Amino acid sequence: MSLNSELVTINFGPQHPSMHGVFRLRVTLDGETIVDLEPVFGYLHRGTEKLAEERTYVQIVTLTDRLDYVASMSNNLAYVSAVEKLCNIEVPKRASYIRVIVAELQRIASHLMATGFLLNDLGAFGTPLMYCFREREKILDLFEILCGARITLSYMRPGGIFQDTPQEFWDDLELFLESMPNQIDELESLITGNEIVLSRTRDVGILTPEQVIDASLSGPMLRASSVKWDLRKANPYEIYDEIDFDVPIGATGDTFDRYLIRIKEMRESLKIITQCINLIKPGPVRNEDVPLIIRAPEGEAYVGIEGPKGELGFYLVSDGGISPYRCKIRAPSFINLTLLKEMTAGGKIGDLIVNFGSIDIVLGEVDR
Amino acid sequence: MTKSLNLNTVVQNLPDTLKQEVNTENGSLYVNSKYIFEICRELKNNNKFQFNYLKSISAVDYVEFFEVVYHLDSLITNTSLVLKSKLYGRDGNSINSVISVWKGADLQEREIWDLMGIFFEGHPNMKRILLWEGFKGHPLRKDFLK
Amino acid sequence: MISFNTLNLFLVDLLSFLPDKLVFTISGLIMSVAICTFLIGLGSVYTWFERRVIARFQNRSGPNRWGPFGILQPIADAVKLLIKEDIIPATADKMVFIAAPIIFLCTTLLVYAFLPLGIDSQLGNINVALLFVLGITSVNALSVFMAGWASRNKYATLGAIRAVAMLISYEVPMAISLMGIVMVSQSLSLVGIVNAQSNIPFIILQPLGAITFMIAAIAEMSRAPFDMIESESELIGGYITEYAGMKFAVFQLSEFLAPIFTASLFTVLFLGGSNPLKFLEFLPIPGILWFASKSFVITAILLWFRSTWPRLRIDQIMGFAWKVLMPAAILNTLLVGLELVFIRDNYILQIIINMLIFVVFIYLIANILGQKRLKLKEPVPSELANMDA
Amino acid sequence: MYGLGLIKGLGITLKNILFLQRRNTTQYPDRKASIIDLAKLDNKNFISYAFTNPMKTLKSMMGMIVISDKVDQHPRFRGEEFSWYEERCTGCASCAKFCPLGIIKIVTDQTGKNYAEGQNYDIETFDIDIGRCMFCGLCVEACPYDALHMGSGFEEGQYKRNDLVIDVERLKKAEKKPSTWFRPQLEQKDDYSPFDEEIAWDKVGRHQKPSKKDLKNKWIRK
Repeated sequence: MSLNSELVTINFGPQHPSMHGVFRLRVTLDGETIVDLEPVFGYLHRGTEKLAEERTYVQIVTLTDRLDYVASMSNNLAYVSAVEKLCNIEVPKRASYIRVIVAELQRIASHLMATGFLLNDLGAFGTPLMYCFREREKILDLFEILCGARITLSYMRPGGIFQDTPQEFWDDLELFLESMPNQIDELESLITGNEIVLSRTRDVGILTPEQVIDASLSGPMLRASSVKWDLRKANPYEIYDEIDFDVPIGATGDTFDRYLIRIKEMRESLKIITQCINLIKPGPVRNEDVPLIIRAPEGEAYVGIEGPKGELGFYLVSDGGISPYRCKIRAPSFINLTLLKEMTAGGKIGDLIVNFGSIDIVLGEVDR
Repeated sequence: MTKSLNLNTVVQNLPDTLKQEVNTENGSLYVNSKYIFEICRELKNNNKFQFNYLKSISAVDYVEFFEVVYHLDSLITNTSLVLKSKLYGRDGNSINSVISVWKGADLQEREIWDLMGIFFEGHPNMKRILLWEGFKGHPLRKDFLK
Repeated sequence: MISFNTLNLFLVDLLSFLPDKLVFTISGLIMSVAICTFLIGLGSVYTWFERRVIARFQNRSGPNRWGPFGILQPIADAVKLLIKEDIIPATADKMVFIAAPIIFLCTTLLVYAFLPLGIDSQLGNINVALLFVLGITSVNALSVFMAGWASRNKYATLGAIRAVAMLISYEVPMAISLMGIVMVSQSLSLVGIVNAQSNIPFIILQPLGAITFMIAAIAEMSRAPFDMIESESELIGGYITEYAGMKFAVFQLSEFLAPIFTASLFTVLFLGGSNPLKFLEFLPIPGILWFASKSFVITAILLWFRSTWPRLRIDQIMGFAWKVLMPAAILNTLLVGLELVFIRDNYILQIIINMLIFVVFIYLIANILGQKRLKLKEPVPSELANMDA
Repeated sequence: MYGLGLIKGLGITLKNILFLQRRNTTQYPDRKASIIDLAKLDNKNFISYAFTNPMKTLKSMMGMIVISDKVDQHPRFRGEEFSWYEERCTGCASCAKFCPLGIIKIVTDQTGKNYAEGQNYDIETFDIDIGRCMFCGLCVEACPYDALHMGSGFEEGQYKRNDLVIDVERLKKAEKKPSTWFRPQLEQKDDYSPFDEEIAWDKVGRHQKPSKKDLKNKWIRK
């Protein structure tokens, strides 16, 4: 006997508690099982690339804050690196160190948020999320000391950073580094060993190395599928070649690995920050030769950095004017969505939500 | 450190049928837009290149022509290459899709069609992505709203 | 000591000028209205309590603006929900849509009809009270399904389908796990069960049954980690997605009453109801306070679970019901049956055997389920990438 | 063994509810004070406080006493209340040119009243539309004469959009609480100071700088 059943099409989003912003998935369901899935983009499209064509090079820094708004520092870093490559600007050593420190702090903050929301998607009623946010708040406090803002930082400038760090920053950073490993341990003992988390996430949404490379995924998504590729090592920018750290990789490429990679990367980031603090020396933090209104030479530059979500690239084309002729943003969370269907088709609704959470997208970056 | 591949060696290592379809000028590799798919397939599968990772596809509007720029990476040999292809004319531009070479081209090609108006032939789902169906024009073009 | 029975007798005396049947009807009505009002009040206070406690688990403050420690928050909530626009979806089945929350609330309140809250403190004592309770809790599934189906909303329908599958599955181990205590106490009346526990509460005598019942009961009221039916991160609200205003409030109220009810039922069935703890018998504490404090501990533990654990997936939840809870419940029944035949009066031996079997069972289940899951593979870098080249 | 992770997780949450009195949230703009809070303010034991001030105790029990906590704010905090120094502004409109959103409007008049170096312009209009401002601080960075500073306020809600436009009169009248964003000379007193009088650390931001001990209490668990 066969039951006469129909497929159901449901819109997950744009308003849905676990769509991480205004994202929409058109999902075709057979009962609880997902048959087909189509992401619909564009609810937060602000035309950043077009806006960038009409702003000066320094003004675009404020636009990059609003791309991946949980990791503004990394966006700033990627953008100013591209400008520096385009105009051959040299960065003072101290500025490089500070950039690396803040970028790694930002990576921790972003990974904390990803972990917290993944657990929220798993249905943990906010407790791990609140614990993650408690730690993220400390990083935002540090950023407030540095540049007076917490989210939209605009900290970096082509040729360095806008202003040297105050002494309080180093004191607080020390305290932070003291407390953070314990906090990560606490988070791990709440989540990593939890059998419900394990049974929900292990062997769910498996991606093979061939698949992820073929689909241009990057960041934790790539490394979870046991592809050892990190731009900080593969193509060292700033001062990453002076620093010793590991690149953690996952074994199976399932959702649990993607979570675990983030936790391990947080520990590595702490290691990097500690080394930077030991290596940093006093000196200028901003190249004084760089004017406020930069006239870039004709040409083009692509710079990709290892952002928290993956390879964040800026492709700038200049026609010699005060603003870029074309500014293309390679947004990691946008491209990481390529394999969403492959990850989820055949799973249950719960798996869809968890897989989607493990990609760690930010809509500001997806839709730009 | 990622090395960028010497363009002349790239040209030499291509098979003879494709050699005349590429030329190097101003330090970048220009590809005849009709042969982009064949060349990309060659670059991925040829053991001398092994470009298995498509970093990004972008398009630039130079008013008299469009330029589609492919940033390729080889994770195996840690080398990079920039491919460019010129498309002349304003309307009805099209170029072959490379989605069957790298699946990562999927969303990026759709984005370029949406914002720049370059059609990718062979893409299974070529429709607007960031803007809605029925939007007039392609906003990243230089002549948009002018 | 004031008990319900003395109150009832007082009412009957007061109304003695009326014909007999009328007297009992009126006094019963007054008592039930009092109990219902009390329960609804308790439920709304419980919403405040739950929010406060979970907030503290999460290092937040929780509602604290209205009244001392925010205790007037439920009133503010109720007022807000009352004056909200009452939306009924255009395509909804109106009758069923409106009836669903009423049925839900009624069944939740009806459970208390035969629940002994203290010594001689119950509205009525029938000899099949346990069956009545099990029966009336099953109606929840019906009202949830009514709500989900009548909403004509896909999320609501999905929630309703999940509810039917889950609630009915968990009914079975829940009922079977109670066989043991029925056999020992030789009574289906809740008062009888409480009296049978005057020496040893059943949680010590039948730990396996107690834990099976507890888990099944958590699933029955769909709380974390089994909150599949509402599952905010997946189905937005499940069957209550389309509800607003007072209807939503009624649903919420019944849902917040459910933990109180579960805790009371667990107290009656396994913790000895209003019987004092053995080593604290000398304290002059009335039975109803014992009952309340025991229930309070159980609700607090439920909140603790809720604030710590994530949610299971639907197939895992169903598998857990049939693969783990069913065998546990049947094993418990079998065990109690054998003990009643062979070592009927030797309580100590019974406790020892049951505890041992409980530990062994939990250990076996944990290991059989767990071994392959807990091992993490050693990562091997793929050959497709080489950073150092 | 399977199941231990669940119990470990329960332990973590229990630890957080039992041993940690630190709350993650700050009540804003004020919070309901309990007797313990009030007693702490008076440096008293809360029992003796309850006996000596029964009325206040009763009120606080009913949630009628409100105290407001100060939010830590670093002097670099960039917020509203732009501090504009009229005597130093030459009306060069660098800020207006450099604003990414173009929300600064300057109209100047040649009267020769201005005494700062540069051109002699009198400022007639200086409108900052903070309704659209994103507080990036680029106008401050662009100002060559240190005339414009970010402020430290964040509570400038208005009922009408037009009220959000700060005009020159308001800028003149406003209490000067400059942020040290891009003005490092406000942080380091030894350096050259363009101001007539130096501004102390705690006057720069809105609130006092937290001491290291406060931070330790805040961040490090016992």
